Amino acid sequence: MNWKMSRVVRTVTDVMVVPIIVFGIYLIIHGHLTPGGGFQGGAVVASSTALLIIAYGSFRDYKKDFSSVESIGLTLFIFLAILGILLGATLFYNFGAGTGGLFGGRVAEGINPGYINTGGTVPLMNIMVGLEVTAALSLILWMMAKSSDSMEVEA
Amino acid sequence: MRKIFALIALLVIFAFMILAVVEMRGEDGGFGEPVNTDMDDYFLEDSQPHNQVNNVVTAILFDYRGLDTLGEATVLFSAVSGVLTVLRKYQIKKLEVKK
Amino acid sequence: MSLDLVNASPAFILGIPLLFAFLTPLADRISKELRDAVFMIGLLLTVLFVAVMSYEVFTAEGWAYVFGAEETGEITRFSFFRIMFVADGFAALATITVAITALGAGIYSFAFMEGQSGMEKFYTLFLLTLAGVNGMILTADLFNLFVWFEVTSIASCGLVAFINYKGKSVEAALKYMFISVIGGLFLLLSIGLLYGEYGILNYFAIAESVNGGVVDRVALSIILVVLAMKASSVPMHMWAPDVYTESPGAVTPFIAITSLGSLFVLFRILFVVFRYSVSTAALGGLLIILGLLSMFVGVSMALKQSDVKRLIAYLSVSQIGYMLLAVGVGFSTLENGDYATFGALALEGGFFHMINDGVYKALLFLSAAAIVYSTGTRNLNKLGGLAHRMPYTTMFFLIGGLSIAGIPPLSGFSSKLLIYKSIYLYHPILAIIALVVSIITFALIGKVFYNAFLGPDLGLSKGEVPTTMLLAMGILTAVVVVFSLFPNYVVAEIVVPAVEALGVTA
Amino acid sequence: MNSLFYALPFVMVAVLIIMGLYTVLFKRNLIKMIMGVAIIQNGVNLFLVSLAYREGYVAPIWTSAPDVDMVLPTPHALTLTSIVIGVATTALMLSFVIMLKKHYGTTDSHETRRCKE
Repeated sequence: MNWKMSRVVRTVTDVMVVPIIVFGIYLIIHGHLTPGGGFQGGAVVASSTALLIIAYGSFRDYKKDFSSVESIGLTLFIFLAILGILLGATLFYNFGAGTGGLFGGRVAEGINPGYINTGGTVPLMNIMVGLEVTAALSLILWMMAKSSDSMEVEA
Repeated sequence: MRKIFALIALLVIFAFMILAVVEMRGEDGGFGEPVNTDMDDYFLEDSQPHNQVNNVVTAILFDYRGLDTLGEATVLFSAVSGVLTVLRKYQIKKLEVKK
Repeated sequence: MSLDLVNASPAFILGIPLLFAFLTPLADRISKELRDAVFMIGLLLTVLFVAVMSYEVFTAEGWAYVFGAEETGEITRFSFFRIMFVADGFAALATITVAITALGAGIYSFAFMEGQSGMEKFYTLFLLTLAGVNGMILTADLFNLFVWFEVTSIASCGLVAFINYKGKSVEAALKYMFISVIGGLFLLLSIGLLYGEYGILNYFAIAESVNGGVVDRVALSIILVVLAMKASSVPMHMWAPDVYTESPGAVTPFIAITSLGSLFVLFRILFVVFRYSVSTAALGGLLIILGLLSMFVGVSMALKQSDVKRLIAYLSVSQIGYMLLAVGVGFSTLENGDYATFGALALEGGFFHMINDGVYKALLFLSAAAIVYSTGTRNLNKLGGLAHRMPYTTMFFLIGGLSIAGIPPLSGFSSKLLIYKSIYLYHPILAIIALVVSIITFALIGKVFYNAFLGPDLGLSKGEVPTTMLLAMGILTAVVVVFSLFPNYVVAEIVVPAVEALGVTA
Repeated sequence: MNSLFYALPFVMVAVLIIMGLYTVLFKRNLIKMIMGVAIIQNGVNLFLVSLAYREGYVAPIWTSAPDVDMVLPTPHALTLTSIVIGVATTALMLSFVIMLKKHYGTTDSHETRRCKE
């Protein structure tokens, strides 16, 4: 994997990567208000990795870092779920809704314009899943692009 | 011969699926007219007062059916582990010698 | 609201392996010892929670665990809208089977897989498979079943393909993957049919409204075919020998346990969801036919194999047939008075055979893997005289082999005797076929034992396998011996609660 | 019994699934077989989404919603889950094929049946 696309492609990639990531993060943290969420936003962020791989070909091996981010995201996700048990309810109990803490605001019932500081554990879990999906899809793309030349088959 | 057999099997499966989807939801339902909507109506009403979430689909994903989402993230995680396993560099010590 | 670990144990049986699977790659970045420790702690904690849940079920009574509910232990109309786990006798039986096998295979893999690269992924996939099977068994929600079904499929495919320097392993994994994925998609289709019809996904809620119309029948037949395929029942068994043969020796019992897990799920769905809406006699007859085919084809295909693992793989297909046969007989008598006379007995035999089969099949696969580890070949024609250098492995194989053949003092005999007694009352021919299959199994085990272990020392073996592998096989042998010595106690304490949990006559 | 025309989306689902199955059963190239699996996946996802539909109702999101009558939310959540699972399985199968191509030098399904030898 030693190709390198032309200067035009690389410049456009440099310019486009930032808005793509920002849009992905927007999708992730507004998941409880608008269409979107951890999975969709994560996929959008991971598409920036795809763009980078295509434009630049080879760069440093981030495999272990992606893998760690993925594990950390999932660990925090399941930890948030288990916190429900430790607080005396059940797994996946939404203990943060309407308590006034982080994301603990109350929504106006019925049709409303949306208020970001609501949802309890739901936005937190969205963020964790977003981390996991970003890392996972990036890792899959990375491995498939990398594997084209990095392995020798022994007879 | 095998192909003809497979084609017949495909046609039978197709017929059964058509039969099932046409029969679905009985006399007073069909496409666009769900009959039993207790669960979904409960979600639509409950997601705002109980979870303080505007997006009902997200409320289902992360609260009512949170375990499904954990499983879904786990599927992705295991697929990545599988991809890393299969496409990893070889090492030499052989487990089982070929016959 | 109070912290209640016993009540939450079904959630932990699923959650602990998941959490430790996620932690394993992180631990690997620190040190190899920490990674092994994390894996072992995860495995032992899972076994601990299985023990806690089973103890509570056997001494008190079962309960349903509702995810995301504010109060534990309170079941309302809204509980059925959420995902629910059931902890009853049947779930306890199934999770005990899985836990024993997982413990054996996990300890075994330390020495067996030593020196391989990418071991953190191996441990991760191992724990994920364990979590997936536990989730499949415990859940009472159709879509959740699909999710854990996919987790199990993907993780076990990754395990099969772990030896990625051999093309055959990858080929077997791809085959398994196609079967599992297409099966999973059809499972999802049938779940969609049931959801569209009844607007709910919980087993118990669907069971109340299911009416046996065309949609239900199509959904039922799809679920039956898919889960029987995953359980390697005969018309859909073509993936099993390849996958069992080509997977790494330490995880072969674990792949076999995912099959057994699908069988558990199939029985739970049949007994809980569909038994009030379909003719149990007809459906039971179908199970009996599947069982007979599996028994007969499995054992006759095993006759011509010269590969140890492939032979045991076909034997395991034929053992699946015994369970289908016994449970089919039990299921078909649910509606009439025969349930009291022999239907419950057949169910007891079938369920007892399931837990027995999980354990002794694991023992057989592990000792076959020990042969491969020590000699480097699986070919029975080349093997010989291993008893001279591998006395412990010989003993373990003999105990496992005699148990699978149903020779009197061992555990396989106790469960097969229950099956013979009950199906003889249903139809004598069935009992005779089962007996014949059992005799052929005994002959095959004799052939393997004679070819591989007896005879002059050919100098093939490098000596006895490492201690941890012996320890793993020793644990499984101890379980087989305990089941053999106290069959009455095991049936009364473990199997009867499972039968009572499912076979309630209305 | 509803009329076949009225249940047209469901019929399309059946057609898609049969097309996918046909591809899996009759094509020899492994990549094409995986494409067949992807077609079945899309068919099933379409089925789940079409279960949610209620005529004239809006998407189940309260933020600035045009109406209070909403379609069923559960199938949307199920479809989302199922799409991600589909991505994961497809990725894993493709990596198996990459590996198989390295070992056997072919993606023809008739020449990659060597387990029984």
